[in-house]
Amino acid sequence: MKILYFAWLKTKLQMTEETISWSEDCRDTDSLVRWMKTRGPAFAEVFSDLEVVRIAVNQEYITGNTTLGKEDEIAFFPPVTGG
Amino acid sequence: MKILYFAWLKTKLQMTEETISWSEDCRDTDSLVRWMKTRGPAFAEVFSDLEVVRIAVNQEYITGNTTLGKEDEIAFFPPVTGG
Amino acid sequence: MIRVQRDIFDIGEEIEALTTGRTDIGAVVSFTGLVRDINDGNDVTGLSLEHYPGMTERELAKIEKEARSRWDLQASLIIHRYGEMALGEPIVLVVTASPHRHDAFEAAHFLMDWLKTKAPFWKQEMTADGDTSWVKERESDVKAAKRWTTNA
Amino acid sequence: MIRVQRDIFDIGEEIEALTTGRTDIGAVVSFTGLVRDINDGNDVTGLSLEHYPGMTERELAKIEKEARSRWDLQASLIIHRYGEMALGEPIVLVVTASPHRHDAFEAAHFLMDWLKTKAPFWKQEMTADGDTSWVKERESDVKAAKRWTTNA
Repeated sequence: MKILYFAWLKTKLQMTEETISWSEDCRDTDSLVRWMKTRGPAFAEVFSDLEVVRIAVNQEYITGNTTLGKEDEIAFFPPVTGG
Repeated sequence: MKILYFAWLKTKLQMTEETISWSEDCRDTDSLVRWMKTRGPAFAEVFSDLEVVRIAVNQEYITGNTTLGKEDEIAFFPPVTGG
Repeated sequence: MIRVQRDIFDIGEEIEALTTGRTDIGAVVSFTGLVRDINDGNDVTGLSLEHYPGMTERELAKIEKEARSRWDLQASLIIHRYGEMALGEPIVLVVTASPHRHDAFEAAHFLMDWLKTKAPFWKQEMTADGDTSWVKERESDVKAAKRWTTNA
Repeated sequence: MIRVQRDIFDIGEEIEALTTGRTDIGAVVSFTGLVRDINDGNDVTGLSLEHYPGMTERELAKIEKEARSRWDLQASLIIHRYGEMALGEPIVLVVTASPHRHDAFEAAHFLMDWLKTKAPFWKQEMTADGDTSWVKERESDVKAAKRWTTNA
């Protein structure tokens, strides 16, 4: 699975992109977020307030928990500020 | 007094502009319109439906009867269609 | 700023001129009205616009002033042409600049709606069969203009 | 039509290209968003825009499609830049063309409001003291976008 980070999430995690192997820990987006929080202080901080973290799976916004597969691209980013 | 006609009023009256002397007949806009109707069939027709005739005095729209003086510029025209 | 002119104008240049050298403008909205080949079901081949010199400038200035009192505008421009115009040519341009996009949008929409029912211009259409006819007032334009009075 | 690009664009040329050779368009509305020297009280000296390549294009295409289903549009264009931008430079351009001015205005306003809350772009501001900071979401933008949902 490909994970992407944008804007201040990227800055705080010092990472734009990573590839992780599928496991039960990331069978769906809720599980993935729970696992993310366990990865260290920076991750815990970034995922502490989910109000300011948007999630996209395969470049589409998701609403609610979403099942994930090996080939999926998951992106975490703050509310958008373009325009 | 200077009288101006625009758009289809101008076409029907075959006149863009005329100067008339001030008299009791044109002491105010209501009187002027009454007098206009007596000037012949073309005038009678043009002023028959006042719903489609707008009046401006000295380049300002008027609402209601307006007193007129010698130096005034009165314009008659249909609803505007620019833009 | 208002301009009443016979000559065609360049939309891009006008917008540019309004914003050039300024770094305080966040939003610019432009409206351009063009000569269409069909109006109310008639095949139009050209347009002629008559206006009331003097009163036109007064009315446009009043409308612009009203917009600037209602919205937070940093710059505004109304250009309206008169005389003969070919299909596809611009007739009117309205540009508004503001720190906020909502103000720029609302003000431009208002300017056009008021201009349509207040500025003393009259359109005469040329049709394919050689006829010319004066364009009639539209009920929808009257309603559009009223919207800005009742909301005030 | 949508375009996501690093390069600056010419507003006039873009509007021209959309209407050129057509005589069926009556109304064209454009919105341009520019880099301002002040944002939420901060002195801004420059802007950097990050985006999510792939998702950006998808979202913009969806937003454009939604606008074309809601209003009578003959043409539409969204250009959004990414990368470094200087003060006064255009960031985004939206153009809508319609036979009716109301549709052109509403659609352009809608496109901007939705784009602001849906298209995956993130602004980073450079300030005079050398700081860079990520721009925060605005409550007013969220409200502006919602307006188009509740009215639907």
